Amino acid sequence: MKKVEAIIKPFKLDEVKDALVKVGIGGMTITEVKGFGEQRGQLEVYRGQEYVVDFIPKVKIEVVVREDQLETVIQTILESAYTGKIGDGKIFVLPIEEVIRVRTRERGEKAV
Amino acid sequence: MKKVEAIIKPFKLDEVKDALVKVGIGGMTITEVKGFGEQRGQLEVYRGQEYVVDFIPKVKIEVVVREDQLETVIQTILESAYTGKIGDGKIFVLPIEEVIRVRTRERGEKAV
Amino acid sequence: MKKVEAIIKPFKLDEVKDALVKVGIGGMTITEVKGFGEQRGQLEVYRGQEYVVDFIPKVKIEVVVREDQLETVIQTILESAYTGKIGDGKIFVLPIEEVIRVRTRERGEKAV
Amino acid sequence: MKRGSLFLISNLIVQGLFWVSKTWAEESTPKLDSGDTAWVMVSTALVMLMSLPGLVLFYGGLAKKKDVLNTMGMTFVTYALVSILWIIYGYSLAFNTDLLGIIGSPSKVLLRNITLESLQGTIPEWLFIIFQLTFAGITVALISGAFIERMKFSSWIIFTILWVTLVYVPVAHWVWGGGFLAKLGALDFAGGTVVHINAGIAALMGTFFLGKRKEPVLKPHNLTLVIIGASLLWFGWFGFNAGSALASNPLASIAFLNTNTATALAALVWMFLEWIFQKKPTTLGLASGAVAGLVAITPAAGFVNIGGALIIGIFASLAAYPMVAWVKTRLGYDDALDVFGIHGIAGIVGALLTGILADPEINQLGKGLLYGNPAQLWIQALSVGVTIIYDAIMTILIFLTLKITIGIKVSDEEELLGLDLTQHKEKAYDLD
Amino acid sequence: MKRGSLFLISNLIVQGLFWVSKTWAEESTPKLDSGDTAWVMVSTALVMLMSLPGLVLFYGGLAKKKDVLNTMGMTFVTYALVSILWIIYGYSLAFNTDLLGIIGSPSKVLLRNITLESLQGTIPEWLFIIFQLTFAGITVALISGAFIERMKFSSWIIFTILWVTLVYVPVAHWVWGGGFLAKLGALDFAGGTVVHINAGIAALMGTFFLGKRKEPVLKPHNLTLVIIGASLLWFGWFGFNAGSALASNPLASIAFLNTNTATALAALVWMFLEWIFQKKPTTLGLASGAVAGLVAITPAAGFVNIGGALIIGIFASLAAYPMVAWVKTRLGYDDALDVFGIHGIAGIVGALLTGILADPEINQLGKGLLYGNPAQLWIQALSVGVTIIYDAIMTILIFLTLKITIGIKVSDEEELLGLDLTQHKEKAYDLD
Amino acid sequence: MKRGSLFLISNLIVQGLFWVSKTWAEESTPKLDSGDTAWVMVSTALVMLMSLPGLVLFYGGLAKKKDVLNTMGMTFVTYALVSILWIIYGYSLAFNTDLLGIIGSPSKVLLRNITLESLQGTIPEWLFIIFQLTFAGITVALISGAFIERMKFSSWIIFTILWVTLVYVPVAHWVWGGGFLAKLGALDFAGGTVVHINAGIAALMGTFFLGKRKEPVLKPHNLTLVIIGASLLWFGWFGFNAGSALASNPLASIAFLNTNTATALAALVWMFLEWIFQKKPTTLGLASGAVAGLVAITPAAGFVNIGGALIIGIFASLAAYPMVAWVKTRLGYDDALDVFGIHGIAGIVGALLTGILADPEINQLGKGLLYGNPAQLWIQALSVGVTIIYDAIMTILIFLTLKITIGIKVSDEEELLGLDLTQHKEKAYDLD
Ligand SMILES: Nc1ncnc2c1ncn2[C@@H]1O[C@H](COP(=O)(O)OP(=O)(O)O)[C@@H](O)[C@H]1O
Ligand SMILES: Nc1ncnc2c1ncn2[C@@H]1O[C@H](COP(=O)(O)OP(=O)(O)O)[C@@H](O)[C@H]1O
Ligand SMILES: Nc1ncnc2c1ncn2[C@@H]1O[C@H](COP(=O)(O)OP(=O)(O)O)[C@@H](O)[C@H]1O
Repeated sequence: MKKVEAIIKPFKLDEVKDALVKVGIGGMTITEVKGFGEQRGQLEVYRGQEYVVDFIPKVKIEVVVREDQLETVIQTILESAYTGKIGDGKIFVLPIEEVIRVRTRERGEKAV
Repeated sequence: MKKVEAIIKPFKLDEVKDALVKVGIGGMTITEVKGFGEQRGQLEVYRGQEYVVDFIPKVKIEVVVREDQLETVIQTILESAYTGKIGDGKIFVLPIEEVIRVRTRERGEKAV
Repeated sequence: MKKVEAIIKPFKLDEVKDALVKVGIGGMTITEVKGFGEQRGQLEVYRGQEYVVDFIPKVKIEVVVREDQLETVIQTILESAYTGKIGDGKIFVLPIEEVIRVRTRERGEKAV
Repeated sequence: MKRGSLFLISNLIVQGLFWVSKTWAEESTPKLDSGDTAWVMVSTALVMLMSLPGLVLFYGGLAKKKDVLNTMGMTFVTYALVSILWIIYGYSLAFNTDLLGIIGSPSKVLLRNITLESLQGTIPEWLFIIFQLTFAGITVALISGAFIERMKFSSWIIFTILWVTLVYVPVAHWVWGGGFLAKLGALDFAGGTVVHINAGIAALMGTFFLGKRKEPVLKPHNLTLVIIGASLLWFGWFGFNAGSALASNPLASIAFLNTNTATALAALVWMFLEWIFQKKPTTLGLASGAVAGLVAITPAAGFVNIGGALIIGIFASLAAYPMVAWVKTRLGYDDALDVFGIHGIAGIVGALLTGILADPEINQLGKGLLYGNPAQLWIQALSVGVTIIYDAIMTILIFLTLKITIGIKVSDEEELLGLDLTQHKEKAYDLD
Repeated sequence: MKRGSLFLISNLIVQGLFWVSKTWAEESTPKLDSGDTAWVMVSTALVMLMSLPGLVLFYGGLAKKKDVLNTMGMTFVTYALVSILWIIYGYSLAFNTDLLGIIGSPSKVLLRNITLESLQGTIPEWLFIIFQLTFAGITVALISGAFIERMKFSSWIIFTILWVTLVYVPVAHWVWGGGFLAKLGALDFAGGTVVHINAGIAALMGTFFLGKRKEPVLKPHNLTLVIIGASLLWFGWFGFNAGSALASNPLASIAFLNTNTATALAALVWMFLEWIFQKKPTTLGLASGAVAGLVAITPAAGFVNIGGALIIGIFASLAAYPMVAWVKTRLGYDDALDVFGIHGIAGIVGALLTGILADPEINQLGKGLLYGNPAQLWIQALSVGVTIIYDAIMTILIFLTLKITIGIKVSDEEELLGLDLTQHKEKAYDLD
Repeated sequence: MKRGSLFLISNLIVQGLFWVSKTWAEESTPKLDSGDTAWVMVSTALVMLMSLPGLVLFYGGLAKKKDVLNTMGMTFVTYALVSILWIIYGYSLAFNTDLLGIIGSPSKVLLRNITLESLQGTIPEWLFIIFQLTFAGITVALISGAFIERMKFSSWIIFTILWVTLVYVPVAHWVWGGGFLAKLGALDFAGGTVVHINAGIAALMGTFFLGKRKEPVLKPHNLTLVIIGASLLWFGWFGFNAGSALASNPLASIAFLNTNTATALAALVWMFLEWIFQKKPTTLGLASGAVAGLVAITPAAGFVNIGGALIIGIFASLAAYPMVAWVKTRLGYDDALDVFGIHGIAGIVGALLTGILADPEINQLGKGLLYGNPAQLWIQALSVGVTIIYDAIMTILIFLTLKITIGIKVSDEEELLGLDLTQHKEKAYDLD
């Protein structure tokens, strides 16, 4: 099993979620994070003093998937999170050694 | 070493933390996350317009452990996070290649 | 590729970020987390009732790096996050199997 | 509908009954009364508080987090703008000597010809000017609740200028300033028609031009602000209604008591409706019911007895609750904060019930159907109708003009990013 | 303890001394005074503001995030409910002509027999009714602070109805409405006994039935709301205390000044106690001390001189601080927001000190131990004791009734999930 | 600059013109007026509200999240402290009979010799005392805005005591209490010089000793609080300015209207300056402009006509905006919340413009350059200059004393961790 971690633009969250559901993903976990990258934050101006925020609000989506779902999930995220502008985000794939569902104690792929 | 990531119900956090401390876990990191899964959010109703929130507040616990602690930690979480109702959450196990304590620069199992 | 996860003291964030940028790191993701460890929280006192918070605000920095950057990044964090007092935090290294940039669909080291 | 004229006379009569020792009854011209002046100064401050920060809190708390400053700014800029326009020409055109039943004479433009000696009844005219100013300000600000989360800030500013000039000023003149509606004899103690129906209809018309938001659902970002805002509206409304007696006397006292009574009951009725129809009573429901009650009692506060206030309180929520909970979703217009649903509907309920329940023992100027004067109800209906038609037409014309000139709506991406950032380069909260 | 009767006389006397030119002293019946009426209208609005949004903010900010709307809703619904009950029967039973020393005559039920001409001293009776209404409302709302985060909302509503009817109305009658306690001659300028001790004891009794919360610790979710709430309470209390003179005169002015003085000193004393005993002065401590001072000066505001106000300010915090910081934790009852610890204790301190410090040169109706009248202290103690005993018994009976009928406490899981979601299906903040 | 003396006379004259029927003109000593008393009681409460919670909200919202309670606590503790010092010696030294033009007689220390009969014009002296108290309180509290996020709480407390005693009390005496500046004949209706310039200069001096914060940038943690605070300041300022007439009369009414006018226009001007120079109008800009307008109209409120108010409104923002947006960043001092930039600068603008625009038809005590009295402008400049020099010297001495005794600044680590935790062991928000 793999964990797909995608850092995306917050206003794309609903779109990405819906797309993932459509390809059969039944669970995911979302975290509000702040990203530092090429994209710079919106300018804010208080009493004439401008300043740029380095850290931009992003959303991290974590989906644990079976190997065979991996490429579908990646493609789905790539399409639904895309705006073409800088700051669209990244996808990371990590190995997962075990998954357990707390309620049923099922382990492995059944638990995903 | 392994990282145990558990997604649990927020009101179970204290219970899980206490249980982990009892089995000898001295450190962990907690993140507020939002979960999407079989469990649907509480209905909220504003001026007669009902709407359900897809994303439910969850807590993610991350504990990095030595291999020999792994099964104990999993069992402890399984027991203390359990309510039997949908939405109890999941446990993921990930490989960890290195751990370093900033203060002492100790590496490996000593740093856990 | 590797993911470096560092749990640090929040007020060290800017220092660590600047240090990482100096050694050539162009992207990272930040999450507000709460840490449980040897360090105990500041005492808060409300109407004479003292209580200690177990969970202390921490910041988690995630940087995905090429293998050859790994040690530099670790050293940089070790130096810039250091205060010498308890609670300085930990660094975890995890394997990353794939990285994809959403905007360009580049994969692998180019996408980091 | 003749606060500016009839009420002053009524006050004199009422005062004449009790304060003979002050020898007013014997004199032809009223004298300045320091107690009345004190009460109207306080009332003016209270009505100002209803806009800033009453409405600012109530509307701001109901907005989404990314739009709260813009929502608050709409009320803030409107109150400031109307403050200036009112002293330049608003007051003179609305309240100065009538010209042809249509508009006031411009001879008091920029407050010329008003001196330390000028009185309006027993209070200084300067005080009357600013008291009226606060009503004009809040009327326009109320409308903004329907337009939030998608309207260009520049467009809202131009709307404010046009609407207060082309709608509020003439309607206020017709109804309170001696214009043609004043002669109809309709009753509007503190502004049910001029303020609330007027605002509600303009809100409804505007939503047709603005269209729906991307996420056309009420998701309050901070309900604590909403409850605080509703509380301050309730508090400030004592100035709105009891201040409209323009004197510190028994009539003001009963207006005060009626206001509290109808508001409290409307809050409870709304709560119980929710309990019945959606299983739980919400705090937003309590607050919404209170506002509906405040609106409905406004035209009636100085005309009805305590029984009348109770009836108005009940019908305020009975009418407004189904409107916002059921009718709106079915009709599908996007009145974001229910300005029409609450102010429009409860305003109409209050105006009509005043025609039924006005008790001449409370105020001899008002005699409703229940007390043997069925004509009053028709007068009320007529004046409501005239206001609705004129308001609707003018608001449509204003929006058409805006649409073909500077545009009214932000782009979709600006809406998604939030109006705080895109209209003001600001962020409400920095809580990390 | 006779605001309703003795004070009016005293005002007349006081006024008679200064305002001979107004020819009142010569007349047998008082006339309406527009200045007095203005001040009492303002005071009424100010006391209303103490509930909404003063207490709403103060209590709401101290609650946990998941319970803030429920906490706010308790005060909101109580103020609305009492508003209606008060005009239906509360006022008549509390303030109408005494029957057997126990209760007022029901002849003014639904405010029958009250007209534009009805006066209470120099103000309209309608105004007196709503002024008293705001006191009844806040007294019940105060109690809620002890019960938050675990009480069923429906149960709180029934409690409100029963308690205001069975406890507040009779006690107000005995003390202010000409009942048997009025004849004792005890002093209570603005409600130290009727409001604060009464609320404090009811709160304490209720906690025994409700038991502890799962997490029985004070963890304020938003202290900025608490400081704003305390500020608004301070502001509104000027109406509570100086308004209780029922006139705009020197007595009201000294009550105003005494209120500010005792409050400021109590805030400072609490702060220094914290600095000494827990090393840091907190802002919550400043706010808590201010409230203790406001409570303690309430019965004394129109009786003591400035030295008396300073002494009361000191003892308010000296008594309440150890109660909430030490005694409560040791005794182990769960008075969530310290209603007993602050309102009960500081109320008792104020009532007794009034018996010692009342200065006849400030108000000839009150003469304390220090000025040669030791009996006054015993009268104060007696009236405090009677109130405590009656209140405790009745509150226990009410809670017993609730417990065996609809139940008083939410389930453990509902408590953990928070009362906002489980009682109202609402969420206070949507800040993501 | 003689509110305490000249204004009372002016009021009598003004009142004499209109209220002949009250027979005052014929009598030598003024009588208590219940309407005037009611208005000044309300005004006192309103000015108190400007500190708590007006300034508490305005400053608190602009602070960083980790420093908000400390920022709020500074205003809270200052208002409480000044409340006590004022009745002990502040009032007597500032407003009692003049000694050598320098200071008031201490014969009213602890308010000795003041009784129920003591009047100040037509209001009780007790009321005048507490009205003045609220001005002293807010003046010191205003200064705190420049010092937040780095000053030791203990040090701020000592600063409050020293500054109110050594600066505010003497300056208030010279200007309003019959001291040497009063004889100059300068005009300061409600405290432009005594309150705002005084606070602004002290703020500027203090920043030189405190130095820069680690993060010397304005990053408001909660702008909704700022807008609510600005709204409440606007509301309370009606008491500040119109209350300074010390009567409920036409002069108070024009002061009220002028206050609203200048404030509204200054808010709009600031907004348009931002629109021009930084492309977007901010809500913080609207709020900042409003405060600048309130400050600038303060000395002029009861002297200028409506045209004068408009001119003052424009120049308030024209002067303050470039100061905070450009000059400050270039000069590099760290006036955290722009106390000098807004209160100091707009205060000076208002004081000087009063010398130009004072219209004798509004108030015969003031005649500006435009009405043929060029000398007035020089008198204004002189009194501003004297205040600035004395204030600067004394503030420097106070800071020197603090620096070499208890220290003024927290440690770098305490600053980074936030003053809430390190000074108070508290946390403002628990929103998880
Ligand atoms: N090396 C990295 N490690 C962790 N997160 C990264 C890394 N690089 C980028 N990110 C995350 O991806 C987000 C988008 O990256 P950015 O460089 O701004 O634009 P783009 O995705 O278009 O290249 C960043 O805000 C950050 O959260
Ligand atoms: N495939 C997944 N990847 C990541 N997180 C998941 C996944 N499936 C479930 N989760 C997390 O676990 C939580 C609980 O899952 P849910 O399906 O609601 O109930 P249950 O745990 O009882 O099966 C979800 O809210 C989500 O945060
Ligand atoms: N085993 C662990 N797994 C996950 N996070 C940990 C673990 N141990 C420590 N941490 C994180 O590191 C932080 C610092 O640890 P702590 O024991 O307080 O001090 P130190 O880093 O000086 O040893 C903790 O607050 C927690 O967030």
